[in-house]
Amino acid sequence: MKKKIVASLILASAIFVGVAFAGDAAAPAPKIDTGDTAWVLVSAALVLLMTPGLALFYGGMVRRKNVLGTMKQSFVAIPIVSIQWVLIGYSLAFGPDVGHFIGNLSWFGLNTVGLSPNADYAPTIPHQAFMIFQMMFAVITPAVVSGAFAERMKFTAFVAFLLLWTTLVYDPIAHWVWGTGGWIRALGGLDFAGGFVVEINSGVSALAAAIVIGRRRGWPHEPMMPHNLTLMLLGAGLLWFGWFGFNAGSAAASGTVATAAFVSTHIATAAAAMAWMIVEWWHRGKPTLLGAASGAVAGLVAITPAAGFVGPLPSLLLGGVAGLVCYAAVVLKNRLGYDDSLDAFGVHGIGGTWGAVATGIFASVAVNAGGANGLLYGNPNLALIQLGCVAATWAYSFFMTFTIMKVLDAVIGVRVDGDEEEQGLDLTQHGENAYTA
Amino acid sequence: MKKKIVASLILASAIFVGVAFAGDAAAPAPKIDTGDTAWVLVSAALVLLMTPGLALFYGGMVRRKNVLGTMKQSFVAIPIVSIQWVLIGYSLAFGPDVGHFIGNLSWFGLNTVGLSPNADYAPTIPHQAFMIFQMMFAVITPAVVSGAFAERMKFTAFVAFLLLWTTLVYDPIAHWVWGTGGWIRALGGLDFAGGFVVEINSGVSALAAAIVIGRRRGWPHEPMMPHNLTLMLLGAGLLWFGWFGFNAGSAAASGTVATAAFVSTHIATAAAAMAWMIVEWWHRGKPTLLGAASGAVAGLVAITPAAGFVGPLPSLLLGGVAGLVCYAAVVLKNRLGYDDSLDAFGVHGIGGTWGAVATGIFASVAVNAGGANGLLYGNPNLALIQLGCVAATWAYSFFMTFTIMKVLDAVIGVRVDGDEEEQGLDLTQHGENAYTA
Amino acid sequence: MKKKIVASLILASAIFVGVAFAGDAAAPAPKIDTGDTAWVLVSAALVLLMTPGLALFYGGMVRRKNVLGTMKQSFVAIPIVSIQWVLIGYSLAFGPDVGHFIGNLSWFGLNTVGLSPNADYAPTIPHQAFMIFQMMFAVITPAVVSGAFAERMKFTAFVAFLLLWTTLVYDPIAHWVWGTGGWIRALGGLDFAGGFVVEINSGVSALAAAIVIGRRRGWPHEPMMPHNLTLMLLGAGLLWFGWFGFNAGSAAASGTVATAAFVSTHIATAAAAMAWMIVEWWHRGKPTLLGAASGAVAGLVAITPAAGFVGPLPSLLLGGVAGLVCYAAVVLKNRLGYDDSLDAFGVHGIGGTWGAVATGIFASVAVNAGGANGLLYGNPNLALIQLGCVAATWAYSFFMTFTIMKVLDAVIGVRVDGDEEEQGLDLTQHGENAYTA
Amino acid sequence: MKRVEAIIKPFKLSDVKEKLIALGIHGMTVTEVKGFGRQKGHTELYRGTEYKIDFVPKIKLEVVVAQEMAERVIEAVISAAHTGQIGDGKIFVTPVEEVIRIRTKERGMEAI
Amino acid sequence: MKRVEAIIKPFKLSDVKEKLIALGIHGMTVTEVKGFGRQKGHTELYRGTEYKIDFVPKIKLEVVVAQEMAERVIEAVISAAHTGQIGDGKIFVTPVEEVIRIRTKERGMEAI
Amino acid sequence: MKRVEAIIKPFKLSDVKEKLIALGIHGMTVTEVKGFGRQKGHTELYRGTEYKIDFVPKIKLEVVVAQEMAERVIEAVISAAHTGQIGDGKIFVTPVEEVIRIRTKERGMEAI
Ligand SMILES: Nc1ncnc2c1ncn2[C@@H]1O[C@H](COP(=O)(O)OP(=O)(O)O)[C@@H](O)[C@H]1O
Ligand SMILES: Nc1ncnc2c1ncn2[C@@H]1O[C@H](COP(=O)(O)OP(=O)(O)O)[C@@H](O)[C@H]1O
Ligand SMILES: Nc1ncnc2c1ncn2[C@@H]1O[C@H](COP(=O)(O)OP(=O)(O)O)[C@@H](O)[C@H]1O
Repeated sequence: MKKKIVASLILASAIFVGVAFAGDAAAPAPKIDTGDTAWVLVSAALVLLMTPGLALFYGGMVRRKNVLGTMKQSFVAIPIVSIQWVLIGYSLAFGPDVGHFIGNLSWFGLNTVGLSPNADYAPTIPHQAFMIFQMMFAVITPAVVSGAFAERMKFTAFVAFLLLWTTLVYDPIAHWVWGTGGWIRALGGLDFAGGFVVEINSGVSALAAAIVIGRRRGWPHEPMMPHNLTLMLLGAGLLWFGWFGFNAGSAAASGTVATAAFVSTHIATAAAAMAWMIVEWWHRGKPTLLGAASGAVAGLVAITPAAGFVGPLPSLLLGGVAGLVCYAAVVLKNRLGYDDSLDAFGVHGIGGTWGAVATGIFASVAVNAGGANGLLYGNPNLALIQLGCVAATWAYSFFMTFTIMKVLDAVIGVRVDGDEEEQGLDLTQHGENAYTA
Repeated sequence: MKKKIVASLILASAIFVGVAFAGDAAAPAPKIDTGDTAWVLVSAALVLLMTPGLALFYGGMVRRKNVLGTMKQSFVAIPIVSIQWVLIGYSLAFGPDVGHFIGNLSWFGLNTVGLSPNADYAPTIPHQAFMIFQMMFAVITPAVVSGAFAERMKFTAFVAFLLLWTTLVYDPIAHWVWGTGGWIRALGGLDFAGGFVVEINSGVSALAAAIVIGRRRGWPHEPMMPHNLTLMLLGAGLLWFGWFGFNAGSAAASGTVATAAFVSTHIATAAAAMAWMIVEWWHRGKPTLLGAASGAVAGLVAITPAAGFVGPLPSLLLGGVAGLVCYAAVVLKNRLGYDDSLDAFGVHGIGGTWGAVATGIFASVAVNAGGANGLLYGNPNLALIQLGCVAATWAYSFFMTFTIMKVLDAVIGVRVDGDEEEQGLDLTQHGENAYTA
Repeated sequence: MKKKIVASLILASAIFVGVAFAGDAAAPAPKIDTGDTAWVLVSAALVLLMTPGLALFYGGMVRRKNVLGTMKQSFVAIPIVSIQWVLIGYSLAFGPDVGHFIGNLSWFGLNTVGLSPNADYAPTIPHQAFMIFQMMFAVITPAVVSGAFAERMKFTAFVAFLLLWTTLVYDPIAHWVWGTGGWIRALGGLDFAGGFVVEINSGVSALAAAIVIGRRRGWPHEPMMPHNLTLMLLGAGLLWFGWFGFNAGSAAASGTVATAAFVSTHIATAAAAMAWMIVEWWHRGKPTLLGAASGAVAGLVAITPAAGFVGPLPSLLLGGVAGLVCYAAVVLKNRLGYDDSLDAFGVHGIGGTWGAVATGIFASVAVNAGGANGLLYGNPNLALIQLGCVAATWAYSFFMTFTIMKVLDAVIGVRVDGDEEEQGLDLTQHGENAYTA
Repeated sequence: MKRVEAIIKPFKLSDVKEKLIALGIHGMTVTEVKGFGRQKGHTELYRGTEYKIDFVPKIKLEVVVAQEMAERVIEAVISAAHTGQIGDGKIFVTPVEEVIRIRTKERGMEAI
Repeated sequence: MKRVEAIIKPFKLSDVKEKLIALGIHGMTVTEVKGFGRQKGHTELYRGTEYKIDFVPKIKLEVVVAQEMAERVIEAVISAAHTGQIGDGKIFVTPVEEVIRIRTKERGMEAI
Repeated sequence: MKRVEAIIKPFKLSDVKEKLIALGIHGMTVTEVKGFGRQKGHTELYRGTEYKIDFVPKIKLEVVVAQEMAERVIEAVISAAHTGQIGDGKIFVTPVEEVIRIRTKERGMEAI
């Protein structure tokens, strides 16, 4: 075993050294804007923070015995997906187009991805700044999916899932939507900051994964209450904060579009938190903190595709509806009988779908000349395009994730055994206890 | 009930759609600076983070049974005040002046608040960037007040308080100080980042609110120790971090004034933390972590009005005094007999007052040509103006908040009943438990 | 006692007022770039956040009875070191050179450190922005050291240590490496963001301090498990986030170098987290969350000196090796028998050393024209210089810290007594309990 | 000797403690427990679903006393912990055969 | 009267509770405890070092019942808490001399 | 059979456990409790005000053993938990009428 590892390390080093330096050669281009670069770097840092934020948000909602296992499913996405992105992911998603479906591998190991701007993606910042900003999106997306199978997935299976899913599901969809030559981009589908790529994709994949892995033991008759709602709130706060980078950073520059995205993000989130709180108050008699926080996340999700394309008041409406539909989705789950532990589908799948549709309604070239007008501004076409793209993303995400989970289950098994589930993931998968007495 | 909600939603939608788009029409202006915009957007995000930070800071200090209720009083200010701000608050505070007292409603729903700069407020960034930055201030201010009545306020009453207080207290004072035409601004009163608007205002309101709502059961003979000081520290850390946006972002641009504000903020905070720690060590024999953190907050509060107007060494002095006076205020509370649970008055009221006065002493046009010289630089006038404005803010905040609380108490009751207080806000107001065993 | 305090306060005030205003007089210079300034201010805020982040990271790893004491050792570094920095530290580190070893005291109290740029250090931002960014480094470095003697150091002794160590160890080394005239800088040693100044320095000092203070009672036979790994993860997340400011902010400007530093930081961190996780999995059969987080910190440490000088793939390699060597160092500790409670030496000392050496191997002028080529690019000289500087830093840090600790131990005693250690630092040093039942 | 064990409402602990001190009791041991009984639990909400929580937080207080003190301890606990509402709790009295003070090795009544 | 005290695996609590309710038991008290026994503990990792943790989490459930109920309670606990694996736990039966309901001052069987 | 119940200082638990194992004890149950006694509590600070906290953290250790073992268990606990300072704790011995091992339904001495 030791020998094999050493051998692979040597081999790997050799490869690194071989291909290492092409990308570095690019001299700084004169067009780089310091304000734009500052904004995109800050945004990348903010999006990075969202993944620990998600770890806390999710970790607070599970039972004590699974908190580390749940957090680790988010946290480990950072190293694993980042390395995949450097080696092949960025090339697959943003590299030269192959059949409108995927990038080729010519940017392998960030080959040619240097410090001068790439005019296709972000003309005023170093290409690597765009690359690293996008990396953070690839990282958090499968972490969102992990909410679906929290408290019962084998860690080895999760690592395999992470690599397969990122490569086979995330990278292609990112290419469709944002890659030069991608078919959704070519068709004119609008996705400002990842409504398709991140939200619908993760949410629908969560549904497929929850179905394959099956319910937690004891669900739904045994209450599985969140073990620490202060962690949850902290996580929600960090997500809200980081999402400004996610959405407004997607302008890939500082200025009016970034401002519009920032403003719409905040307003929609406020409205969704409000709406969730009100509907829960009316439905159950009490407004919970988890409800307000969940509503906020639903709003953040829903505004994501629309952020840089819509004005303040449409955002208010968009967010309010998001709070309502996600609340309904989450409540309905219990009737439909699948156990999406932390409601990744109910919040991200449904919220993202509504957001993508709403972009087709509320988008306005007055906000962003680079966008398009929606239904409300007399262009029903956009709404139809959005609907079509939603359907395609749903189908692809669901089918691919279902298949990946089924294959993994057959090959290594996706689920811990009953005793391990009883004892918890922390001890059985990671040999750790979150809290000592 | 359902029908009514649906009806209102439809109505609301109609209104939204009607007025939605005027503000979006503004074309990007040529004068926007990417660095300034990046800085103000980052600052807005930082200030947003302060509200969850405050939720954690406050939540850590209450008893276990009230942690969610306490956090929710901060967290819910985000959606509620944000929506109020979009609809009427920004217009009341920054819209066209009415009698030097308040803005009119012509910017209702952000009407005409577009993406080109507003030269009165911030000539190099989109108007909406200024608007959203200011929104975050409106959000956190009533959240600070909530520390006064933590552990015993009815949630319905809190929601009503939030709306009334923001509209009747916060918005006018913001207009006085920062709105074009506001009387304090016209008089030459200096408030760089909210010493009057946020700190004195919240602190004095806290005092009024604590008096109206009365003491917690068992206070002061029963120890009501903080249930989790790690949350408190985390909250304090996030507040310090976010306050850089609060103060340095108030320059509304990147550059020398932002830098001066950043530097003075940090130095004053360090000095206040130090001073509180030393005085507590001397007074009680031990330096606590809560003391160091409380001192830091006192310093942040006190430097707020002065931030962009004073140099590094005056900041050191200003902060040191802030630590001492706030410590004294907090200790005296027990003698005076009102129960301001989390010392919103002792820290924000007293700290803010000292800061506003100190601005009149230490302000220097060498730091900021847009400011004025204070007493120390031979201009006693500024100190007198500051004193006058302090008095006016105290009087208005106290009177208005007292009245609002009294009216609410008469109409719906501000306080939970005895059994509910015993059982805790989390279960009785929100149907949740923060921690499972 | 009271009289003495009052007297010193008056004296201190007088001094403040006397020297207060020289630095403020500097008029804003025309060359200031808003994007660069925004980036450096954001970075300073990010680095500030790292210290509370470290408090949480460390606090989560100790036993319940010592969590506040541990957090306070980090937190209190903020006020104490910040004030030292304003008064003398910045002058000693960056002021006019004395014998290539230290700065003189002519910048006492930030005298002449104004708002126009200092061309030697950062030509496009206010001098004070550079000063405050550097302050945050001085703050966190002794906080890192405190991990070595966690759970048994007397608080009075810690405060004394903080002041002595910052003045006698940190400030000189910072001058050697970054100050104009410093000998390492003159020699051409490369340290982008503090591999020598912060990492080797803190890590080697930690080793010396751990040796002087001795083992915790019961170590190593009694398990001393981390009391709350969710705090640890939160801390690690904040550190990662903040480190982008630490490393990419060290470019002192926005643009290509900042981007290169940002990218290499993230990639090395991902690789190190991965490597630690894999080696632990192979060695112990399970991949822990603490392991992944510790690996991430090891990667952040190791890339620090190299950040703005190396390309993406070398960063991957550099980080991967960092994960492995730090894992080995941490495991070996138990054999060597010194009790560096939180592995400040194993992670920062070893990781920093590897990073400094690796900079000599992988640095490339293609990434940063202001750097140099390393071994891999045909310049063995740089590697030799780096090795020499590593040796000098090790020797100086170890010798000085050992001496300071010995002197303190003789004079006031560095260690709490046995009963206090049993009862915990929180109660005995600070009169507080972190958690109520 | 007897062990008097009372299951009481948490917020009554400090009153009960005061009463027992007034009685001359020098020691007691307290445990956080969860009780199930006639006092109904409560419902908690989790994302729009209601869950019934049966167990309520209680405090178990144990005092070992001489036989002749037992009745007075019982009286004291009742008087301090009584609210008249369901869930006030129970007192259980059980026999104790021996008591030893670890510090001094004293046994029996001296050890209490 | 008897106190039946069962040390059980935590995840069995709700099954045991149901069985006891079915038996007509109206009250019980539950404590989180840590057990040491034939069931081995587990190892935990801390930065590459393994530590042996001997104590495992258990639930202690106490029910005070009339003498004649004790055996049925024992049966019920066994049937609900049994898995057949080491660590299922123990039941201890001890005498109770008096029971008082704080709310009503009822004593003895009425108080249960 | 007897239940030997010791209230000890938390940091003594592992020593006591070792001693009991050396004696051939196979099982014990441990609870975190708070004690009030001659050992004074401590004061805590909260924003410049001092509060007196009466209860100190203790560990309650319960071992059920055969009558003849009881005295040796007591000795062992004393020898391991003794520091000579106030607050070392108490040992209470109470009768146990029946012990059942849930896994095997064994009763009495076999079940221990
Ligand atoms: N038979 C019993 N055995 C053990 N504990 C009991 C028993 N009955 C009640 N208790 C404890 O006493 C508490 C109060 O009992 P409950 O029936 O709710 O109200 P009341 O004391 O007013 O009758 C319960 O929560 C439980 O902890
Ligand atoms: N002699 C004893 N005294 C007190 N508690 C005991 C004793 N023996 C066992 N226990 C408790 O019972 C639990 C289960 O015992 P164990 O020996 O692990 O398995 P089993 O019940 O299958 O024999 C232990 O964890 C401990 O809490
Ligand atoms: N009468 C009692 N009943 C129950 N527990 C007691 C009693 N007296 C003491 N204890 C427990 O024993 C612990 C130690 O007692 P204390 O009086 O402080 O010291 P010592 O054991 O040295 O006499 C207390 O904290 C308490 O938990």
